[in-house]
Amino acid sequence: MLGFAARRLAFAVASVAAVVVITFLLVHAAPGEPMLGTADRTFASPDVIARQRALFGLDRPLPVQFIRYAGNLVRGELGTSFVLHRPVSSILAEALPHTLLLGGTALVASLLLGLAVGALQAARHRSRTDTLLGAATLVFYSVPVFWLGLMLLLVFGEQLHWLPVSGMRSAALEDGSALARALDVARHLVLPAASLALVQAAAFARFQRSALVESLAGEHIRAARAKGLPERTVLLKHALRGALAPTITLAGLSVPYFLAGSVLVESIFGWPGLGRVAYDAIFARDYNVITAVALVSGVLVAASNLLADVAVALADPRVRLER
Amino acid sequence: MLFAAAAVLAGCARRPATPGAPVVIATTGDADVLLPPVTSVTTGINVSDLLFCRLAELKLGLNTVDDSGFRPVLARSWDHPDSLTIVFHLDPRARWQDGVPVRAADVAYTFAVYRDPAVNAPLAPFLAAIDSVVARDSLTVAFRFRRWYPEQLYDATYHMRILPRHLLDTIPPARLGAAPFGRAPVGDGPYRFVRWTAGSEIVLAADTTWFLGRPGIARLVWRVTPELATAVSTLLAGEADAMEVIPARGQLERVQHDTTVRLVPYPSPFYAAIVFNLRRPPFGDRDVRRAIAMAVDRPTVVQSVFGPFAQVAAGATGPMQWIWSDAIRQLPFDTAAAARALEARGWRRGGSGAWRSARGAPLAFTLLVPTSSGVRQQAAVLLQDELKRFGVDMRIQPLEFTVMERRTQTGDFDAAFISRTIDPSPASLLQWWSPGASDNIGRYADTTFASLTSAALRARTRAEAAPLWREALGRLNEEAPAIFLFSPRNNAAVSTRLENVTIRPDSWLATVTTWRVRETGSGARGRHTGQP
Amino acid sequence: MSPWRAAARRFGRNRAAVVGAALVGALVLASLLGPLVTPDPLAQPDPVRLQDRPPSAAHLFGTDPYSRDVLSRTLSGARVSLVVGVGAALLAVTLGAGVGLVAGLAGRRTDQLLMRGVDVALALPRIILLLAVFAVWERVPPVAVLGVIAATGWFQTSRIVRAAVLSLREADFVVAARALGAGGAGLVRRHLLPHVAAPVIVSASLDVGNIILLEAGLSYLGLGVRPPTPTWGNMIMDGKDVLFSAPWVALAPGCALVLTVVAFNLAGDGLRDAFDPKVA
Amino acid sequence: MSAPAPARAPLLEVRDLAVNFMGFDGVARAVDGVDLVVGEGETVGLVGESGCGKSVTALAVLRLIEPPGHIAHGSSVRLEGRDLLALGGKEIRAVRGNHVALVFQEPLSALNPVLKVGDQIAETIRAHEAVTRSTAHWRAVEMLAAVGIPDAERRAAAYPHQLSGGTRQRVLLAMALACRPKLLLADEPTTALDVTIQAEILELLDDLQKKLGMAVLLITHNLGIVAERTRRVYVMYAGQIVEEATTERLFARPAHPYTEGLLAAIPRLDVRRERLQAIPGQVPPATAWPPGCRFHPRCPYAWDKCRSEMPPLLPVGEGQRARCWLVNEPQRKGMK
Repeated sequence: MLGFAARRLAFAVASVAAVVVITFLLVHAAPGEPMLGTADRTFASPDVIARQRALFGLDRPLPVQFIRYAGNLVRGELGTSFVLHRPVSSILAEALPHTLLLGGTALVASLLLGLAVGALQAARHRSRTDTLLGAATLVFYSVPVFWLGLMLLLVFGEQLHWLPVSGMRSAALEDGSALARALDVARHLVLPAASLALVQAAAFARFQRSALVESLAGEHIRAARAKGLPERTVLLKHALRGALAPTITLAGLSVPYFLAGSVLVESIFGWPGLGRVAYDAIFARDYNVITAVALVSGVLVAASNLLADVAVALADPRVRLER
Repeated sequence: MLFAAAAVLAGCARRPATPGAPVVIATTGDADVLLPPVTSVTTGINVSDLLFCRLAELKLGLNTVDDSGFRPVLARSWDHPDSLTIVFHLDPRARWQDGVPVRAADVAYTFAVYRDPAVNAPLAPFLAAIDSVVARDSLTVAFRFRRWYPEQLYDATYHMRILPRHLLDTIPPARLGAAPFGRAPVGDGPYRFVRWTAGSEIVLAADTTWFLGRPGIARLVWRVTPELATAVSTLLAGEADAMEVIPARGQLERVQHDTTVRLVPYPSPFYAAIVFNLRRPPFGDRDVRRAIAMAVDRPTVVQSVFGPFAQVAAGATGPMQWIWSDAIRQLPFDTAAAARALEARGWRRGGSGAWRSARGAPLAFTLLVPTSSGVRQQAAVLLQDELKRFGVDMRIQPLEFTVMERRTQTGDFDAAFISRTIDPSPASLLQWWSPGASDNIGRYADTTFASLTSAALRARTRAEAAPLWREALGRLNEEAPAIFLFSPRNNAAVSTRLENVTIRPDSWLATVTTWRVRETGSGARGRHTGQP
Repeated sequence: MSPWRAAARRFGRNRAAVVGAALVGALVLASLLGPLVTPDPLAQPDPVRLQDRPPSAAHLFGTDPYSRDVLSRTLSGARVSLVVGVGAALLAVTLGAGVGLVAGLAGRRTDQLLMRGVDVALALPRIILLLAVFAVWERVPPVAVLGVIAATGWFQTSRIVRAAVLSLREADFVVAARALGAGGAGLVRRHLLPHVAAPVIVSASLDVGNIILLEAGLSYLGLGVRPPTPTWGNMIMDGKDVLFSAPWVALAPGCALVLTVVAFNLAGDGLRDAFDPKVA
Repeated sequence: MSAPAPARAPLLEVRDLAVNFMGFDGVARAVDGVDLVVGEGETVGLVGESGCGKSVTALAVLRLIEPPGHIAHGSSVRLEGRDLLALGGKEIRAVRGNHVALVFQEPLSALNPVLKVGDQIAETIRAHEAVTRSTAHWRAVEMLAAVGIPDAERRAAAYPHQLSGGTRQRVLLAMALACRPKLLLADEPTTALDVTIQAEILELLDDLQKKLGMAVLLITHNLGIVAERTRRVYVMYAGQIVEEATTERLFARPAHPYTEGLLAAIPRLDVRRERLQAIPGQVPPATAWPPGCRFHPRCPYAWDKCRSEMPPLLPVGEGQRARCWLVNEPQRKGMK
């Protein structure tokens, strides 16, 4: 068990390191320049830009830049944003919780919805319900998340005015009660979270359905029925638990999806999270921010895979006790 | 399930239409840092402009030459003891928002910060003519210039916003931009800083004790909505009240159809042009440049891309500048004249109608267009079409903004579709068109233009200077180092609940202290109450 | 009946799978023939006023803000999606199968090295890396997009193939073939490839849809295959700016995307069930 | 008709049971008109090769056939006279595991891998009797002890994969017997086990049967097991009963050529033979039963009539019946 954990941890560290090295090399070796102090001021003189390059050490050879960066990283310093003039760590510290709120909500919602739909389909295997839900999940599974976001925005934001079209909270509510503010954030959360969740819920449902169908075809399910257990117990206690472990693994593996989705969806809905930071940084060539976002994503992905392993072990005694 | 939740949440928290409700400004981009010497994005500039004051402000006319074009702010008055000195007398009522009075030492410190290479302020080059800034006593500060010129007052006041020395002088200049001050600044302006949620909103509150009078709007909120269409939607839905400029025709038309938001047009500080690289053949030849320029039907292109929302550029200036005039000499759209000019230089039309030089080389070039600009890409396609019909093969190469910058700066291009944001002083156009200037990417050099502009720079009044500038711009048009294509007509969108809205073209919120919120119970605000 | 024939029969009996395969065929045809019957996707029919126009008889799906015909651009955009989707899936599978075979057949040390590498690679956030790659590259030809997507998408396949090879290595018929002197390439070609082919084909076909979505996401951000080459992703990007005033601009490419991915997923599901009939 | 009378009043009475599976290749008639009777406390064998429909028959008794399979109209399954096929969902569940229990052949797959074995037994008890959780647990432990598992208290907390094959089968038995059923359907209860443990389990089954006074339908392909432990035997082939008889008589005078073949395949100590004689050919697929007698393609005695007309179960005498035209024309047996 310990050996396994150590090995697993070593992989996580190695993959995060690989992410940092690859990203660093990619962005620095690329053609083009970061937007240094120019942005909306189109009259920045070349002198100003040259001095800016020197201030950020971009005039040094790439290996020197890398060693400096790595050195800073080991000391826990992520550098300064070229564009925002801020420590990258404080940018991430501000954006990350917002993305965790959005991604976390979407993950939980998609798991609940996906498991429910998948279970319903499996319980009514080969029925009309199964077919209809199967068609629906197939379509949502095939929808590009950014397009779904745009369509939800168009219908529920612009046409029906049910929900706010952008941002994380209403400007006027700064003095409202805590509950009113929380509700306000929740309203803003619905559309972006739904965009992310519906697609992933379809993936979970498809997976859960086939896992459950396979599990339901198992002899122990027949045995459970033969014992005279009610169908609900058979489904929820016997079939679902067996099918849960692969779904948990899938949930862990879905974290990169939510990260990538946040890059697409946060911009659409003006959600001030990591995805927006990444999006802006990529287009401004804000090297330090890009690399740091990749680092954070790497850590999140590695951590979620680790977590999924632990959760699987908890759900399945065979895994838990073998190690 | 999600939709059920959506239905529950829908419509429970609509914005109340109380008089004290903030005025919300929709913006597509967040600020970078709220420190005037360092900030370089629109929202950062707009917000910090309301937090920090200048010594004096331009009046609405944007007359940069005469002292009468300015009104006092931090400086109660100023005088010119000699041709190289301006002495400012500070208003003793001016206070930093932490209670410390604004003093001459702050002004001297500010000048040092702007000029410090470690701070690397983008505006530093504009202060090059100022030799020193010295505090004579606590309320008197003297600017010493290296040479005499009429726009001394403009340069002394326009580029710098005064900073609080007592809060900043312990920070090393190189770290000023990254210091916490830029995230929670203390200023001396009509508004004070309340809160900034990155990527989301910036909140300012009126300083009710401001020495020049309490601002009309109690609270200003900048709300970041990255997508333009969505930002416009927040305006139409009453979630936002104003937007600096609506840069796309489709969105403008949406606002036009709405009764709760109106468009406020103002002259734009912007022009777009196709700059030729004179180092590369055939653009070294003035007549070829002129021929290509005359082969382009600019009004049709502009009408086609913008409809009524832009005008043909009269030259290397924008409608905002006082030198702008339709009377500036421009090349006509005249393909026959263009053809004659080319033939005179030995070019011949081939079988397909394409021009070939005496050596048989086709008249062809590549135009760089930034991917960031949809309208320029549209216009480029139309130009390509027009030039093709005339017999010129123009290829379009879309490039990412920074890559295009680098290629134009290093001279690696045939022609580039650039845009320029000008400031109120016509002197600023020299950095692009005078020989040897840093941003003269096409390497245009003409002694006639140079002597005309230097005469214009020495003129003591606007009335004297304007004809000289216009003559210089006419010369530039005739030389055709570029095709000056369009200037958009800027339109701010403002809620009808805002009154007394005036806009100074170079800085749209410069007069926001005089804007008012109409006090009605619940006017048009609750228009979209959103019943499911 | 050979397992291949049996699989083909099962596929043929699966109505959804046949519909998916037919849709895929129709899309390929439409993308090839479409440009012959619709206006040039790059040309503006009306240079006097560039404008998005609602669907009409002249422009069945309307025009985009540049006055370009949305229908012809949608058909033309199918090519990028299909080429990148199918091409990258095939390339990735080939790469993965190659590495998997090497790992499975080569010595323990090579195997360990390769698989540790694959473990780490699988933990990389692929999409963030792709964003970084394409954001810093300028003009990217579709082939390069295809290559990069494939280069970051073969890891899972290599694992599947390696596992299949390892299990087959000890199988009687392989041992027998070896004993009879078959070795190296012959062994791989005659005995191993046919057996690992099924899972590989299934994983490739299920990957096509995902890759199409991936490419569309990149294009939507303005990365990867860039304008003016029409892709469904960059068409949706154009449509986003006029979403509320001209929703048809984003609607057509979006529906085309969904339809295409649905078609590939249907066909992929069908292939999986055909090769592996125990779950249905 | 001189059907063999069961020793006591019939506990289970299956009449004309047919189970069909819908498939791509058409309808598979897995069970096709089976009649079967088990008396109270009686042990009856159901014998046949795999694929003959014997397991499906057992599942059909408890209505555990899942789509795409279904029990055909006109079938009847009566338990103590009650038509199980007419019961509602709740009522049939009250029968399952309570009055009639099923023991599966593969204990590892029949037990839920992620639940403790004690809990799996306890949940059966709690499904049928209003007892507390702790009572159920206590009874489960008792049951485990009753099936001869040492240290039952600790083993109750084990997961299936932690137990040996024999122990798992004992657990399965304990689970089946937890509610003291009147009838146990034992489907190949020992196939997965090695020979010594097989014997132990069967002994245990005998013991428990006597103790609890229940009836057992022992389903197996192994005639050896049947010989030792049953009073009567049904032989199944291709979805039909092809022969029924008392065990003694079946072994002494098999009337159906198929039974004959099965008997010839048993290794016997008393008869020395060159080699075991297996029945040539394979069981045909259930979607395409041959016309006439379903056994005729493999039958050494088949003649024209066998190929065209399906024989009914013909009485042979003394409670023996066989589905074979030879019963009427025994002389033909010698012709080949």
